Amino acid sequence: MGLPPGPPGARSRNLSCVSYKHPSVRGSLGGAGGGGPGARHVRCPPRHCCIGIWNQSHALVQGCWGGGGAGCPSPACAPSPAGAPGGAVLVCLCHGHLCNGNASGLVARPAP
Amino acid sequence: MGLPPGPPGARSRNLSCVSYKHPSVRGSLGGAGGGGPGARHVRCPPRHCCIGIWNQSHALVQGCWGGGGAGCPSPACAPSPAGAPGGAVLVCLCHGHLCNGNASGLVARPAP
Amino acid sequence: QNRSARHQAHCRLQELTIDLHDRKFIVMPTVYVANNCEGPCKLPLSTRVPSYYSHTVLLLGMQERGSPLQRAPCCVPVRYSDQLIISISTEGLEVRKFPNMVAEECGCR
Amino acid sequence: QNRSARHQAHCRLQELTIDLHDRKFIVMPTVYVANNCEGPCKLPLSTRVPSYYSHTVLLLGMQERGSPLQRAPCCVPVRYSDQLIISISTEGLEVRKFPNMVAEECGCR
Repeated sequence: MGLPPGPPGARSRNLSCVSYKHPSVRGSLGGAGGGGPGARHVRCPPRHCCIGIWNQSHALVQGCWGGGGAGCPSPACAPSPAGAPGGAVLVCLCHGHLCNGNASGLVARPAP
Repeated sequence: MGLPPGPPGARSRNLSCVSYKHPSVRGSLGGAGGGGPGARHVRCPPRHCCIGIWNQSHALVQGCWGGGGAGCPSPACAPSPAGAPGGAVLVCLCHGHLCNGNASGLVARPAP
Repeated sequence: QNRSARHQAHCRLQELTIDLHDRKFIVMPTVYVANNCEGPCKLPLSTRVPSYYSHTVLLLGMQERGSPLQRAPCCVPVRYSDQLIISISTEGLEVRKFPNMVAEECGCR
Repeated sequence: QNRSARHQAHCRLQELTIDLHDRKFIVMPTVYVANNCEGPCKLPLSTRVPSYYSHTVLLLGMQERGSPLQRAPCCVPVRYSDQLIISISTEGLEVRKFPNMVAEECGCR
């Protein structure tokens, strides 16, 4: 059906990502990204990326991300602003091992 | 959805029809028309007619008929030819109590 | 059912019958009520069709904002029923149930 | 994906992406791959689509014999998948799964 070829890192093996959810966040990334209670790492399904979402330097959600087909070209997490302008939400997608644990340019606190 | 109004007899109550299947017939009219083994009568679902199919004077299938929406305007069974011309298959649809047991104009043998 | 009533405001089930009298191997039915889904698909779906899909709403939204679609949402059957067919051949009479023969419910997809 | 490749011989799944960058309350995805079903529905379906419905074959048959149809068979999604949406509001971040957001398989209905 002509999906664009993705980053080799995200497809050739199952990625492991840091898994975390801040108590303020409603819902979850699901089985793929949620992990068990207290899980710190998660193994992703094929063709997934690691995702990290921060509010300033404070992690909100970390896990696997498969939806959207945007791909994750970078092996490292380089967060960019998302959501309404003036907000402080930063998002990264990446395909390196546990790449969503540390965000370049901010002090990430993956779990309390 | 605009189904044409059917005969009152077929809709206001559940019809009972004669139920029979000749051993030569493959398949069956289903739960509605089949009856148990040896059943001679069957109670039809709403909006069904009685059907009788004969090969000359010899009954092939009798039971309930709901498919097709052709309706069954007549209370009595008045068989008309069906299938390839020159064949001897006669069919009736009717809405009288056990109306498919006897066909006017032929000597019906509903069960051996 | 008159013809003008078929130009309705939204996608819905309409009666469509197919005459089978000329198919001599079919004993019953002689008239097959296949039905069809007819009418336009327009927003808001929520007030018009009982169950609607997010994908359709998004396509209609794109269209409303002027993005051309290669295929616009279309009114199709979303639920079917079976049809018993009684046929005759040299091997005798056969009663057989065919699935997905009659459109029973419509939706925009 | 070039434009001319989309004029294919028969109903099939095609990639369709919707840019969500301008929907500021949506954090992820920024590009939503909704897909669409495109292309003509023609007989014989058996050689063209993996699962086809008797009702569609009958409609196409009527059309081939010259009977006008109020609605001709149309290429639509017959299987969808879900889409996770991460949104932000004054109440904070929310991750929610929406059903039937992505067309995954097409058929003529």
